[in-house]
Amino acid sequence: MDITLLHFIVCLPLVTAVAILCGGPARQLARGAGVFNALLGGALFYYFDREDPGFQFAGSFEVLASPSISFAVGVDGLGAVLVLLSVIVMLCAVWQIPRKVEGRMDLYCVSVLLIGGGAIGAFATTDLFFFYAFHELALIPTFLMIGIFGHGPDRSTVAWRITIYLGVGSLVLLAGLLWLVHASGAESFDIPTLIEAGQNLDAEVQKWIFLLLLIGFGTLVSLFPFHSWAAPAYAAAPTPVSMLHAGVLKKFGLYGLLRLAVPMLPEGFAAWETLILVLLLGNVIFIGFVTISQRYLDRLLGYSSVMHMGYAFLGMMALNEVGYNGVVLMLFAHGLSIALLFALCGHLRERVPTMEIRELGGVAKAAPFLAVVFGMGAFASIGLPGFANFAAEVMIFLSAFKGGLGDGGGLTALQITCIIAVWGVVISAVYMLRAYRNVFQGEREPEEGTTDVAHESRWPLVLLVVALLAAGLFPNLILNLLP
Amino acid sequence: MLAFITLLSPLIAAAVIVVGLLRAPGAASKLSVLSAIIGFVCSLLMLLGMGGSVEPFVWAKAGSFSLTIGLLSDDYLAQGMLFIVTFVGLLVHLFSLGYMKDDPGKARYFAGLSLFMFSMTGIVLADNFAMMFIFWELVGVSSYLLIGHWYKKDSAADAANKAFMVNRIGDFGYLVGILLLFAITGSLGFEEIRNAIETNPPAQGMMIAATLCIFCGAVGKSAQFPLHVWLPDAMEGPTPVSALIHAATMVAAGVYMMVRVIFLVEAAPIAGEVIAYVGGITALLAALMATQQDDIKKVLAYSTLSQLGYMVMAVGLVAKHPGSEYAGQAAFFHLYTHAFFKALLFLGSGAIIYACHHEQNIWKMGGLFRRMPKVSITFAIGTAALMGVPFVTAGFWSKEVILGEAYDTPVLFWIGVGTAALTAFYMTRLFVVVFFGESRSDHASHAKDPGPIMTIPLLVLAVPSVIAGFGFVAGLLHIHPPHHAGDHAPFIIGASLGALTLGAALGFFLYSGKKKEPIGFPLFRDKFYLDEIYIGMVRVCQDAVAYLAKAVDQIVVDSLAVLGTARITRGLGNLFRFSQVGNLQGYAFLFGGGVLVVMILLFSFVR
Amino acid sequence: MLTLNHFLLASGLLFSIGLAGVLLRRNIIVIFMCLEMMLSAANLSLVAFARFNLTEAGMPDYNAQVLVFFIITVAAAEVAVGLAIIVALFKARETVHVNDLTSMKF
Amino acid sequence: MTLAFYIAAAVMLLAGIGVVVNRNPVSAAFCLVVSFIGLAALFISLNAYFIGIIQILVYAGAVMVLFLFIIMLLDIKAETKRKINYYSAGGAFALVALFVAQITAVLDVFETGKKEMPELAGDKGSDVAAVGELLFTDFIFHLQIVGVLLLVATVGVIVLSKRDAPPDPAPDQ
Amino acid sequence: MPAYGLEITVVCLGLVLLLIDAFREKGSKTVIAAMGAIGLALVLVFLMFGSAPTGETYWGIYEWDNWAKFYKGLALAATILVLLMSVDYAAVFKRYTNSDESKSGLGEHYILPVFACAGLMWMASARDLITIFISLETVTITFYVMVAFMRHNVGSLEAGVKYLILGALSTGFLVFGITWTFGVTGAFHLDAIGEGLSRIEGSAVPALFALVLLLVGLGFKIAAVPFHFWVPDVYQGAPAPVTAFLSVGSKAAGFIILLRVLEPFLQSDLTREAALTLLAILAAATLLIGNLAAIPQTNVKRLLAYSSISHAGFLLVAIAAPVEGNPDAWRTVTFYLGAYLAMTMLCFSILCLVRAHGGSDEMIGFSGLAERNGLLAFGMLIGLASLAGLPLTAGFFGKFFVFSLAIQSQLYWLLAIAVLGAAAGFYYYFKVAKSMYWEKADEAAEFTTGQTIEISFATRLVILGLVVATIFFGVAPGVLFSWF
Repeated sequence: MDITLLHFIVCLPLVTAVAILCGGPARQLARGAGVFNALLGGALFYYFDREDPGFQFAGSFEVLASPSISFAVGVDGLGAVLVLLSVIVMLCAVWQIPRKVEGRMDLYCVSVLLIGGGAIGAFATTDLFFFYAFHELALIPTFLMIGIFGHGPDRSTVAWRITIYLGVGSLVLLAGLLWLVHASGAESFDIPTLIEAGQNLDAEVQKWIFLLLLIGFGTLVSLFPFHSWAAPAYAAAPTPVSMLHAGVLKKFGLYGLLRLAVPMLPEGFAAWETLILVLLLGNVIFIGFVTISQRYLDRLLGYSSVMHMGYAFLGMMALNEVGYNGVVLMLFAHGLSIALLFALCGHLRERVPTMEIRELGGVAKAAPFLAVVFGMGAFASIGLPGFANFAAEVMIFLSAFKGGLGDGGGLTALQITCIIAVWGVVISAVYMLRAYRNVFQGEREPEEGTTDVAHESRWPLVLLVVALLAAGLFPNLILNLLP
Repeated sequence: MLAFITLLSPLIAAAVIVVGLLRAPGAASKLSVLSAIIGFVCSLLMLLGMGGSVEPFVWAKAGSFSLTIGLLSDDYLAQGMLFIVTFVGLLVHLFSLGYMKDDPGKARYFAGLSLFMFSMTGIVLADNFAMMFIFWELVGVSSYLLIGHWYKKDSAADAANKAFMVNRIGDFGYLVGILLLFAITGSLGFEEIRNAIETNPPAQGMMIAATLCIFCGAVGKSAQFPLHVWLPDAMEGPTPVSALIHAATMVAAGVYMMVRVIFLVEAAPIAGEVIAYVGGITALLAALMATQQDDIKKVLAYSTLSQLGYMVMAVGLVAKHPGSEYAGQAAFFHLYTHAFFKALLFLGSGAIIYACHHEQNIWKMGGLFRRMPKVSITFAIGTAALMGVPFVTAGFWSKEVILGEAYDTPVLFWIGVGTAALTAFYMTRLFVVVFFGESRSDHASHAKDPGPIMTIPLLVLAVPSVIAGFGFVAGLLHIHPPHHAGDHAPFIIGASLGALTLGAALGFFLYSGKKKEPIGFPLFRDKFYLDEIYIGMVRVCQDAVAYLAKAVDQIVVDSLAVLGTARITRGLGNLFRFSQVGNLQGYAFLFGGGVLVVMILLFSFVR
Repeated sequence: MLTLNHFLLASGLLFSIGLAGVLLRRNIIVIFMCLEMMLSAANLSLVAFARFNLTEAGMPDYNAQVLVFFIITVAAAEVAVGLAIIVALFKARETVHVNDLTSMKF
Repeated sequence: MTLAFYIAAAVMLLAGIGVVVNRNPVSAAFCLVVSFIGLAALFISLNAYFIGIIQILVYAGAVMVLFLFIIMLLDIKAETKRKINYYSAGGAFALVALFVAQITAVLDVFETGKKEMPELAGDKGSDVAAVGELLFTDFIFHLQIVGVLLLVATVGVIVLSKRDAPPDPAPDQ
Repeated sequence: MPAYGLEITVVCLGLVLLLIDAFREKGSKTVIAAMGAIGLALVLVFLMFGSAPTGETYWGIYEWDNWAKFYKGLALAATILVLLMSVDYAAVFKRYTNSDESKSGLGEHYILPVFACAGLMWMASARDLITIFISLETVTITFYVMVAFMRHNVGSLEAGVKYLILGALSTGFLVFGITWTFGVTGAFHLDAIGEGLSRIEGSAVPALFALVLLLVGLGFKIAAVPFHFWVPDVYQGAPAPVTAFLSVGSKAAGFIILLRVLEPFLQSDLTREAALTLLAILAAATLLIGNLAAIPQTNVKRLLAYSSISHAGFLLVAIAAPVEGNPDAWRTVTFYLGAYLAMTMLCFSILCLVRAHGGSDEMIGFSGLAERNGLLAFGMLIGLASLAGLPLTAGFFGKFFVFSLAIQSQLYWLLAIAVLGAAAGFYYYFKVAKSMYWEKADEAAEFTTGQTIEISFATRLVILGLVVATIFFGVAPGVLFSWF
């Protein structure tokens, strides 16, 4: 077994979590792990061979012979992008751990590390079992975090809902994955082996496996109508959890579809195309309107993250290079921007008495830095150029039209869907700017004693903005990683 | 190379200001002005043919497909537009040094201005739709930032939002249009699209749809009816911004874009007709609204709308004259002249407002002619150009060309003439009320000419407002206005002269010496109630739908589907649970029953 | 003539009567007696089976009778333990009626 | 032979019904003894003399005495006072009837069951010896397990019957 | 060493302990538990590392294969843990018997599991119905005593009576089943039964009748629906260590016997299909009832009882989903039970400790456990996560293999029900986690003392060991597989 850089990246958060459980200084260790992991992630980004389309930094350790399951790590471009995203967001998330919490600090830090570490592990492993298992690692920490440290009166309901919902979703997913493995005849959970063995599956089988995967992964990505867990949970969760969950963990579902369903189940895509198109419009348009009518800033952000997942599905449906690149960029960009927004939302929550948009106003006067960065986050989120989200959205839209017009010179179903989905661009501008206008601008005076973000807490926010800008101005930094 | 410098220098300036100079407004403003100077010099050099060509930059790559940033450094249209932009931009920068001297957000303001220059330059130089869309959105952003510069004012924040939203609606169409064109032709570059359409003409229906969608972008950005509502509100921004963005350059970007892709209009004549009528309607309605405004900047804003209507009309009319070598030049010609005199008028109004301590109501001014001679004279030149005073003003020439284009279409022609008359009327009204008569407020009576930093740009702009219409001057920018009028020229000139005289005379006699509005026409004053109608539409189509969606989400998805499932599960759980009766005999009974059921089941499997 | 089914039917009926007793009677001791009846019914079948299906040697399979022997032994032990529990219950609750034993349910 | 079977079976079953319907536990116990005697007769008719004898000795003798002893000790008469719940009784009857129906259905298709009793080839009375031999050869192991079982039962009974001070007044359920 | 030596050793250990208990009137009975645990541990070590007995069977009735070996190990491990648990539970135990140690029967309380263990080990090796019956009854009768052991606790006695009557009822059916099996096939030995089944001409009904009756008896042991009615009440009423023993030891032995007994029936063409369909239906019913009825529970012990039913459902799915020529059902069931041992014992040890430290079995008694003792709360959390089947715990792999089997045999409807059941599981297991972590101890003063729970080093070690085992088998299941 070769020990590679990736092993360290995967294991560091988990080992740190154990160290904290054994009584180490919780907050310091968590921060240290975040910084170290980000450095390692940077090294990964630097040393990643952009010419090699295969899995790099690979190493595996068998844990079960039949069926073959190994603790195998390795990243290709897709995995590298998401690992990079995870380490960045995790760094910023551990920095949002408050100095004092009501309850046990070690529990708080361990949970954050497990959620983040789980996400990293899920993206870095090439074994289907660990792919699934790492994602599930977040389930209990999330449950506890929302329940113990969450905000709002209904946090208990919310914690239940996210837990049960994701639990059910992942069980459906498990069924689908197992079926996929069985249908491929691979007897192995190694993803590359699986993909190789599972080419040209029977169409009927593909259809049903795909449905299971769609429901399973879809629940995890909050695909309409399996979305109702997401926004309330993000609103109620402690800031680092919202950041990690909305920013990183949620991407797992799409990652899974890209990783497995796209290469293995093309006919599954074809069979359910109409359904997916309708559902993704549900995300973009329906949830878009739901977002407009939100009264609380945190919920609004939560719903906006649900809404944007529709675009990612749209990009996937084209099944071409442009769409693939667009989706990956979308995952990266959305992860950073929503993490930024939730981090800012957390800062805001400490400063203002309520999250109700109508009751706020003029915060920019007292907290200009917060306002500026929030504005950047909002701009990123509504897809303005300069931020990575824009490039992703444009590529996703273009992907639908890449193949030219449909038969007979008309538009294909995908293209019509895409055109409707473009209206989401308007919708997101409406709710985001409206909220920004009400919260930060205007003549209302903010609460007495409202302060700006403390200097030492600023750099994680800046880091996120810089990353967004870098990927937005030079999307090729990210796209180059992809084959 | 020059093109790159032009493009990047304002970006660098903006970035440096945001990163390091927010606390040093003096340095920030100087840096910004410097970048504007660099841009102007470069554009001048490019105009002189020293541009050279620039390798496109691959911005985003996806396998074989890529989005590129390519600069049109040797394109006449781009060079001309670039000159206008950088020239007006430079002057506005200079003017701002004075106008924004004491503003607490000065550094932020100049950063925004530089960002705008960057974006606008990008639009001008774009060689493909993807790049143009990027910068298209960026000008939207910078416009949002600059309109909302005084974000602490509710009205400014609201206006910025409104401008952004309305533009987004236009951008929706624009993006869809780009996507359609991409599907039709398989590429995004202007040249490639043109070639593809010419070699392999696509179905007319799809072409019309694509063209109209592209035009939507122009409708939003150039504030055409029905998306014109944001522009008057945008006057909440600092006046130099209004001059630069909301009069001379950004709002003209829509027209510029349409001229850039004029081959689309030619390929889809029906779309052209629609475009022309949209332009005409805008011109007329805006002029009507302008007649009853009291805010000096609002009057100018509506006049801008009206003039943009002319330009769009000219774009649409291209379809009436197929095969013309200089298609679209009529619109561009008017764009060009209008940029100068409208910037002049706005800066002039800025000077007046500055002098009157930010008083914008024309009924509180008056008698300024004596107190502010430099401003007054330049303002008069601008007004004359806008009204189209024959032969000596730039506006006359360009308007005449457009009317000539419209001659074949009587409805549009008479709309044009009517608008000209209305323009003369409301500009006369404005001039008379502001400069003549007695001062109607303290501030007005103490007004005086501002310092040279603000007057010099006015003087500089007054020159092209006069001479830009002459053919040889336009030729320097490679503008070749077509002359479709031919034999009808005298008639056209006569009509516009008549309109001018009628409007100016009416305006003079009605408003000379008046202290308050002599005629009340609420329909025009309240902008045909379009804002109210739109607010109603937003309430119904958006807020009500959003509320409905939320209700559906909560009731159907949440309560029925999710909680319902949970309840059913729990109910079943309780049902099963209550089979656990606690009585031993009950268990024995159930046990025996279970045995029987199992037995019967099993025997039933045996065939 | 007597067939195996005669014995099996008798055994089955005894088993069913025992079952009926378990289901009908409320006194735990009587229920317990009925359970013994059911066990004995099984014994009858067992012996009958052995007697009717002779081994190659022409004798019954005595394994079955050994099992019956064990069943009787186990049943006796069960009775001893069961009655001890019932006595302990009676000491604690003063009842041997099944309807009184419903403190745990659902 | 047949007559003997019918008489013994009738005694067994009727006494069994007596156990179920007698509301007095003592009478029920006596009915059970009678039933077991009928059963023993059937065993003997099947040439299982050893089993028949221990059925009487162990069951009818020892076990039933134990039962009676306990019944007397506890002096239980409670059941006679309670009403019969006719619904549950009806349900129980239906269930048992169905069960009987099942058994008869099985017997109906059970081919082996249709054969008559074959003659024994060897000594009819040799079963005690045979069973004994088996017990101490092939089943010596089982016998030991049963020994453990009895030991456990003994220990259990002793522990459960331990006498001690009155219990905690507040029993936790 | 002869094959049956292990059981004999265990029985001898029990006898020695009985003698010590009898002659050592004074002093703490903890010694007996400790000696028992150590003795059993030695046997376990010998089982794992000692020389295997030669010869396949002992008089053809004593099977010595890897399965038997593993299940013996399971029985030993379960008993050791139960003994250790019982020591912690002694306080509660004495409250309901007699405060004097020797009069309380505490010694016997520690010794009876040893005998039960011997019975369980015999069950693991049983190859014929007579041995099965006798060893099963040995275990059952021991359990009758143990369940009712707290003789002043009405709950314990009620549970004892319920277990006694229903257990005897099921024994009746089992015996009737053995009888019919003998009648139909003419044999008691499982191999001979297989041959006997293959000789049957004519209707399959009698054979199936026998099978049903056997299934009733064994289904009772493994808590399969509809023979599960005793489970919640008995689990709730019995002393917690006994509940744990019932849940793990008795169930594991039930499953090995079920597997062995079913084997001839599943190999015979006559009964195979009907039996499989029936098993699938039973599995579905067990899953549904076990999982759904657990949702509204508020008592942790009762909750674990329903959970035990639900796990029986998952295990039945594995049995009902055979794959041709592949011992996967055996492997899966065995793995599952190994994992089940670790996680269930973990939960019950903690339950015992909470109960013994002034708490109650009610869920509210777990309130604020995270603050009262972090290790206990964490251990419980891991145990619950494993029971719920979260990945990286042993319980997940159990479900993982079960689902795989269901897919391989294309029992999609059963898979759907299993998924539903597992999903419901998330809810009720997490409810306990919620009590431990979300709630505050002082809000439930009626049910807890709210004080910090001090635990001994040995207990801490045991809990940590179980936590590590639960996680280790969840990460490296291959190790567990290598043991059978």
